[in-house]
This record gives sequence, C-alpha cells and structure tokens, in this order.
Amino acid sequence: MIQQYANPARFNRLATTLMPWFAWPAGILIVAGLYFALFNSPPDYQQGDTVRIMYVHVPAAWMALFVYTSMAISSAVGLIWKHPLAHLSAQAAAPIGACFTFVCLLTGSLWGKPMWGTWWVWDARLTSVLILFFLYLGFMALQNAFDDPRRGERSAAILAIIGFINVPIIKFSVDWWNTLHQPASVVKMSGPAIHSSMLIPLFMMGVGFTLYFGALLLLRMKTLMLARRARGMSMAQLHQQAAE
Amino acid sequence: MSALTLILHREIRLALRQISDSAIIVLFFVLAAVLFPFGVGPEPNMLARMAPGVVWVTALLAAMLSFERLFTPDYEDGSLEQLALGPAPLEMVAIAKAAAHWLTTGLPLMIAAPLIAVLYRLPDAGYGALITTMALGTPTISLIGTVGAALTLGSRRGGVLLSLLVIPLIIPVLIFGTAAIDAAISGFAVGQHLMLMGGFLLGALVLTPLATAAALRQALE
Amino acid sequence: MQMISDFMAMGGYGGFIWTAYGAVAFVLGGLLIISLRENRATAAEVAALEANSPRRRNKTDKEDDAT
Amino acid sequence: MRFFGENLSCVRGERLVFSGLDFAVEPGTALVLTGSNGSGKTSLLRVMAGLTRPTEGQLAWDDGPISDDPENHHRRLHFVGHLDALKPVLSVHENLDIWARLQGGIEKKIASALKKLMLEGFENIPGRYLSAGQRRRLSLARLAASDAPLWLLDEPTIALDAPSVAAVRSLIAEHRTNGGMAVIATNVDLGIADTTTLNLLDFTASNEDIWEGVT
Repeated sequence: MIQQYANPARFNRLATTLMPWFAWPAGILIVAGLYFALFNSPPDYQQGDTVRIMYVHVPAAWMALFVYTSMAISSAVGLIWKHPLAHLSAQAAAPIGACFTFVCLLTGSLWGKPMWGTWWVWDARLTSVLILFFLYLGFMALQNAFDDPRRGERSAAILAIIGFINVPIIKFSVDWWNTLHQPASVVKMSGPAIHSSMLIPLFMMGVGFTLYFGALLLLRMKTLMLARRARGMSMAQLHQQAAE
Repeated sequence: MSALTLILHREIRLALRQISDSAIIVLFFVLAAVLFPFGVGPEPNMLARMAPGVVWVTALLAAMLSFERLFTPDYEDGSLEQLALGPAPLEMVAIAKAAAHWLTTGLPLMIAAPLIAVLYRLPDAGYGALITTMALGTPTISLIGTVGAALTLGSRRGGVLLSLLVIPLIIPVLIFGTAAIDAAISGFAVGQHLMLMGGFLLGALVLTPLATAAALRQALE
Repeated sequence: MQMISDFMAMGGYGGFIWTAYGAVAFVLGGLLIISLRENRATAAEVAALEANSPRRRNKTDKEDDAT
Repeated sequence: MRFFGENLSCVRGERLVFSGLDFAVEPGTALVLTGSNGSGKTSLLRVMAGLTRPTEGQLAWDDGPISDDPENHHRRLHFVGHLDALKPVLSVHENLDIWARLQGGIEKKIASALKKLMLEGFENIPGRYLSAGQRRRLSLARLAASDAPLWLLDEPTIALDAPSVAAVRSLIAEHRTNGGMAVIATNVDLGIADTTTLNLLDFTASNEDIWEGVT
C-alpha cells in the first residue's frame, strides 16, 4: 500500500537533484539578460530609456499568467487523481505567482508615471492583472483558512480551476469596459514596436524567470513535504501517547 | 424534480421562520447606498451619474453578507451530511440552495434597488434597465456566491474570505450591469449587454452546481 | 566618472528605471531567501521530531543511509 | 443483496488509519465495529456511506461497485452519525417529515417511528426544547421511518437511557428480521444477538505516514 505513496520520497530526491539544474541557468540567464537590457540595447525612439522597464515588466506579466495556469492544471490533476503532490505544487507556486503579479503591477505603474504622468492607469491589461492578483490572494487565503491542510488544498484547488475559467471572461469584460470608458487623453498602452535587439534581453529575462520559478517551486515543494511529514509525525506521536 | 422542490421548500420554510436574516441584508443594502451622498455631497446630477454603479456595488456587497449562513448551519447540525446521503445528487442540493438564496436575498434586493435609485434621482429611462439587469445579475451572484459558501465551509473567518474569493468572479456581471443602465439612460442599445448577462447567468447555472457539489463533497469528507 | 553618472541618469528617467529593477530584485530575491530559510526551519523541526521519537529511530536511520 | 468492501485503506490527517480491510454484510446480519478512539471506526463508516473516498480498495453491492451509481447506493443506506440533523426552529413532526419525504414519501411510517422511539405526543414541540436524549431518539426515529436496507450507525446509544437503548435494540432486531443489515460502530456492548465483530485495530497500518523518507 505504501508503495503507491512512496513517490513523495522519490520525488523529494528528484527535486534535490533537479534544483541546481534550474537555479544556475536561471541565474546566468537573468544576469546576461540584465546586461543586455541595461547596457546593450538601444533606447526607444519615443520613450527613451524608460522602455528598459519593459524587460522586467513584460516577463513578469508572462510569469503571472504562466504560474496561474500551472496552478490550475496541477489543481485539476490533484482533484481528479487525488494526487497529493499535485496539490503541493499548486500551493508552492501560489506565492511565486503572486510575487510576479505584484512586480508586474509595480513596474507597470513605474513605467506609466514617466509615460502618462500618473502612477495608476485603468488600462485594460493592468486592470486584468490587478484582478489576477486578487485571484492569487484568494487562493492563498483559502488555502490557509482551514486547520486540516488537506481540506485547504482541495478547496483552493477548486477555486484555482474556477478562477482559471474566469480569467478570459474577466479579460474580455475589462477590455470591453476599458474601450467604453476610454478617456481620450490616455495613450493606449499598445507597447513600443519591438526592435530585434530588444527581443534578446526580453527573451533571456523571460526564460530566466521561468527557470527561477522552476527552482523555487521545487524548493518550496520540498519544504511543504517536510512540513507535512512533521505534521504526520506529531499526529502519530500524539496517537501513540494516547494509545499507551 | 420532486427532490429539488422538496429541498427548496425546506429552505424557504427555514428562511421564513428566520425572516429577520434576509431583512437585515436589505437594510444593509439601503444603509450602504444612503451613505454615499454624505461622502460625495448631495449634488443631484453627480448622484444621478453615480446611481447605477452605487446601487449595483452595494447590492453586490449586501449579497456577500448572506452567503455564510447558507451552508454553515446545515454543516454544523449534520443536515448537510444527510442531504449528501439523500437520494438527490449534491448538484441538485446546490441549485436548490442557490435558488433559495436568490428568493430570500436576491429578490428583496431587486425590489429595494429602484427605491434607492429614486433617492439618487436616476433618470426615468434607467429604471427598466435597472430592474432587468438586477433580474439577470442577482441569480448569477447567488449561484457564484453559493460556490464561495461551499468552498469556505468550515473555514476560519468564512464570511470575509468568501467575499475575497467571489467578488473578482462577479466583476464581469457588475461591468455589464452598470453599462446596460448607462446605455439605457443615454438612449443607446441595451440588447447586447443583457444578452451577455444572460450568457453569464446560463453559464453559471450550468457550471456552478458542479463546483459547489465538488466543494461540498470534499467538505464532508 | 562622467560616463557612469550619464549612464545612471538613464536619460533623466533613472529614478523610475532603477526603482523598477530594485523592486524586482528585492521581491524575487526576498522570496528566494524566505523560501530557503523556511526550508531550513522545517528540516530542523523534522529532525527534532525524529530525535524524540526513539521507537522509530532505527527505521529512519536506515532510510537516511540510503539517500 | 450483499454489501462488501475489499482491501480498503483510508488516510486521515496525513496518517494511514487502516489498510487492507475487507468486510461483508448479508441481509439479516449485523457487523459491530470495535476499536479504541481514533482507530478509524467512524472513518470506516463514512467510507461505507460513500462520504469519504477510500485511498485504496473498493466497495460494492452484488450488482456492482458503488462508484457506478452513488445515488443508488445512497438510496440503499441510512447513516446515523454523531450529529442529529435537527432544526431547532422546526417542530419534531416537521423535522421528521422533511427527511421521510426526501427518502421516499413514506409519511405513514412517521407515526409508528415516533411511537417506537417513545416520542409520540412530541409532534408539535419545536426542536430547540428537546433534551440531548430526545434529539438522539428523533435522529433514530428518522432511521425507523426509512426503509433503506443498510443501516450505518455510529455510536447510536450515546446519551440514551436504558429504555431507549432497549428500543434501539428492538429496532435493529426488527430491521434484521425483515431482511435488513446493520453496521454499528460502538465501544459499548449493545447486547445484540449473533453479530460478527470487526476490530479496527487488526487493520491499523504500521503507523507509517505517507511523507516518510522526505528529508
């Protein structure tokens, strides 16, 4: 019987070996990306140097959606095949996704200030990312709202799937809402024309962030498995003392 | 169908015995809506401009208050267990609960909304749209809120948590609800908004019972 | 010196750009550090739990030698 | 119609509560689950009722596993847990009436059920005035009013006085004579004749939790 559940130990060993393979390339790619982004790419003819914020803002936006998608998929796997590790992967990914979303919003606002003169713009994409941020917070809050972690992870898994179905609906509604209330003065953030020399840092940072996510996900999953083991052991000791 | 009506009948009977619970929700809606003029000033055409948004947002927040009591009493006294083990599938129980919530909370809010709109001097053209959008929107809110109630069942601070989970999912309904009223006031076509809201309602009617049943099943595990 | 201060100025937008990059480094770096610290703390907790459950000591020793 | 389970195992709070458990109940038999607190009696009953999904193993009637048609399985059983499912605002009759009609419209059995549990004359009293014993008896009256062949009872005689325990004993006996079967989790000797006993402690796993070996 335990065989079927042996894989936490096996996965744990796998994670330990895989982590460096994610961490080092991530570090190298991000450092290289930073070099290209800051030193080796031309300023935008319109926006000047502020376009350099794009090299962190856009990859963060990609990651915000990518991590939420991975959470929805692993939640579905966890619920359908009742696989505890899938739930752990979603639980481990949530804070990372939330950080990427927060960074995306922050850099978006820092980019908006010099370009449009205000810290926050109710632009369709920024607003959708803001709502995505609430979906992340909702997931994490629900996850921790139960005494039994098993209950928490399953409720949060259902929420992740519902949230994932709603992301396109919210995006559509916000886009539509934004065009309806389009204040004439704000230039629609269509994004600068991507010059090839700008693509390199953008790509590097994107892949670097993804590998960073991979490494951190494995690390956080190992921590969660240890925490579950600690909980199991303390419950077992409790039971043994009760039995004696 | 009889199981659905039986459960619905039970819910209505229970709600009528504690009618004050739904009355409080409507009172909160009225109070919250009345507060805005004190904040932004009584200037008529600004209030008229704000009316659709204020009525819809306060109705939405009032509905949030009532979801925590939807499953918790049954969960605590064991009725939910018996309902889950009854002949009717849990999806049926979910629909009955959402319908009961709409009848005891959604409907009263829908009736109170035009009265609040009068306080805000909403232009006459807006009333028809207000009632239609509430008629399409409040059931969707009830359905999505029932999922939230099932998800937060047995959790600490269920009520506040439920709002955090459910409100982002209801934003599309809010957007098109208020947009429909604004369009009606300025004489534009309202059809597309109402059709979209109808779409949300049908989507919710089909999908949310599945989610609620799944949430209840794992809550009872 | 002139080169560096030009570069730092980033065409007058230096403040925004460096704050943006600084924030990214702070948030992602901070998350990494917190996760590492959490991992160490939980590992220590498990070790402590293992220490005072003698009956299972022989079993987990064999397990540790294996990995 | 035989109801049986093969190689069942259940995890509760990161811990394997029992594993490799088999059981079978035929019409007319009663299975008593014994074992110390936390040994998994309630978990096993909830697994049998279909509330908890076993992490391994299968439950089935003669005509197929319960997962094929959960509603049908639910129609065949009646589960009495620790909670009484009683609404304080509704009267005794109203409480019973809802469940009876949900189970299958057998209102006529309500009067006899109330009499069997010595609750006749209580029909119009609101639930909130009932004592713990009376609430328990009302929960058991719902059992008497249901015609499900399989009864799953979790500590049915808690908070019951002697006459009530006798009433429960005769209720189960009558149920078995008309071909019903019962699974009762209890630590108290109910004095029920020819029952087979299943001690949960024989199936407790080696207390190895699934996160073992994670370093």
